[in-house]
Amino acid sequence: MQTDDFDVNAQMLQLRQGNASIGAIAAFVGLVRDLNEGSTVSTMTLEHYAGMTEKSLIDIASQAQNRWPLQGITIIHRVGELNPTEQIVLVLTASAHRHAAFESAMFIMDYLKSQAPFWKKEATPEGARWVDARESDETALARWQ
Amino acid sequence: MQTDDFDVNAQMLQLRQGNASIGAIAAFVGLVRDLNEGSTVSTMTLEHYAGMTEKSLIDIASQAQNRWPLQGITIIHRVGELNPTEQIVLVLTASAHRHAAFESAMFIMDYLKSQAPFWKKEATPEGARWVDARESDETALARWQ
Amino acid sequence: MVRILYFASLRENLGLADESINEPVTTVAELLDLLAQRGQLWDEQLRQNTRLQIAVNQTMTKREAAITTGDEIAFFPPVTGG
Amino acid sequence: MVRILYFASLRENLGLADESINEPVTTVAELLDLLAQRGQLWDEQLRQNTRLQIAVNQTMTKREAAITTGDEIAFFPPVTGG
Repeated sequence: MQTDDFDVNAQMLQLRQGNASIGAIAAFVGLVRDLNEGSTVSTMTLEHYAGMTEKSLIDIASQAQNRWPLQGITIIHRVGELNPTEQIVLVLTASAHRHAAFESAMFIMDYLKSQAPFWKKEATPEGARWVDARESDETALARWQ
Repeated sequence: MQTDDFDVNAQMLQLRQGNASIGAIAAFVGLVRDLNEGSTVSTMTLEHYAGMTEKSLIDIASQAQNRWPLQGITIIHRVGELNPTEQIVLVLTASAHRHAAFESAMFIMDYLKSQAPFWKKEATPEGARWVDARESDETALARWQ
Repeated sequence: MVRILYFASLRENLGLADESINEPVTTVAELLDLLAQRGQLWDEQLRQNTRLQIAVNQTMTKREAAITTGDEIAFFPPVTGG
Repeated sequence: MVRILYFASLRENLGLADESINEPVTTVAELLDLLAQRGQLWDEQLRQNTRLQIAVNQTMTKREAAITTGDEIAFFPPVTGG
């Protein structure tokens, strides 16, 4: 968890650390959009549950480690106020082969979206509103179970 | 196609170019491993078919564009001699939502692996050898058809 | 004594981020009954809220969960990170 | 006249990267028959090679494909990029 932005390349280099048995890194970056459910978004504020959020992310990462042969995982999630086009979340997974890397990154994002305690509040011309959880995120989770 | 290395963060920024309707970027980086099929790999040489390779990548990208609502695609593939831990390939896909981004990146990699004219030659202690195409890459392709 | 945390829209609607209570409660459901006695707002936001998410000591759980003195109980709406 | 390109292990095994031939051929199969006449190495590497990949004018195709003067025909093993 951090308020600062992140550099994807630097995070990848840190994850690899010259480990020559890594053949594949899958990455996901989530970004603030300026339009959500029909309204213009001027800023987004991310709230989290200090303590529990970190534990959830560690738990999600260890579930991914148990399911796929991974050589490393990075999860960075920003909190606080963010503007459209800013980076919100970074997930990196490293493996010998690409399918393990891709699948574990999707798994982590699906779990993070529906299990990690983060809440988004958007400022729109109609006033501020909390982003509602999406049914589709629950559906996405179901396929891993 | 290029012999030079690439910076993932710079490529992402170029793909986004301040486009605030992008909510998700999926990325894949392929790396040279120092061990393949039981042998130590000291260097890898990537050969391509100048002209046709570019056309294949453009064709794969346009197939992905037709299948998913994407706001941008980047494909960079290096050729020439590379050492273990070096980056070989980068695929970036940008979309409003994460599933389109993830799936299109996987699709592009599966097609690239089995359709784009690239060949790898590995230098090992037992001598140089051409990397054999893997059955699993054909299987991976089949699920998109 | 248990500590209670409220997050996001619940925190805003109840006008409270956290509190500690001394009344003896043995399950989350009992705690919700107790809080609902504060009035309609509390009843609607918590006890009657079918989408209410509950964590006890930072682990997601259900209304049936047992609680004991010293526990940290958190109430929040469905999460929307990433 | 057609232009022929050989890549990767084929290029190395045949000791040739590209060539142009003037003999009239109307399909890839006919061209492979013609090249196989050069000897066992050529026959094995090309005509008898069940994994042979073929591109005509930079598009993947099969042995049945028609070819005409000015075409660029490429022969190569299964690809292994990425």
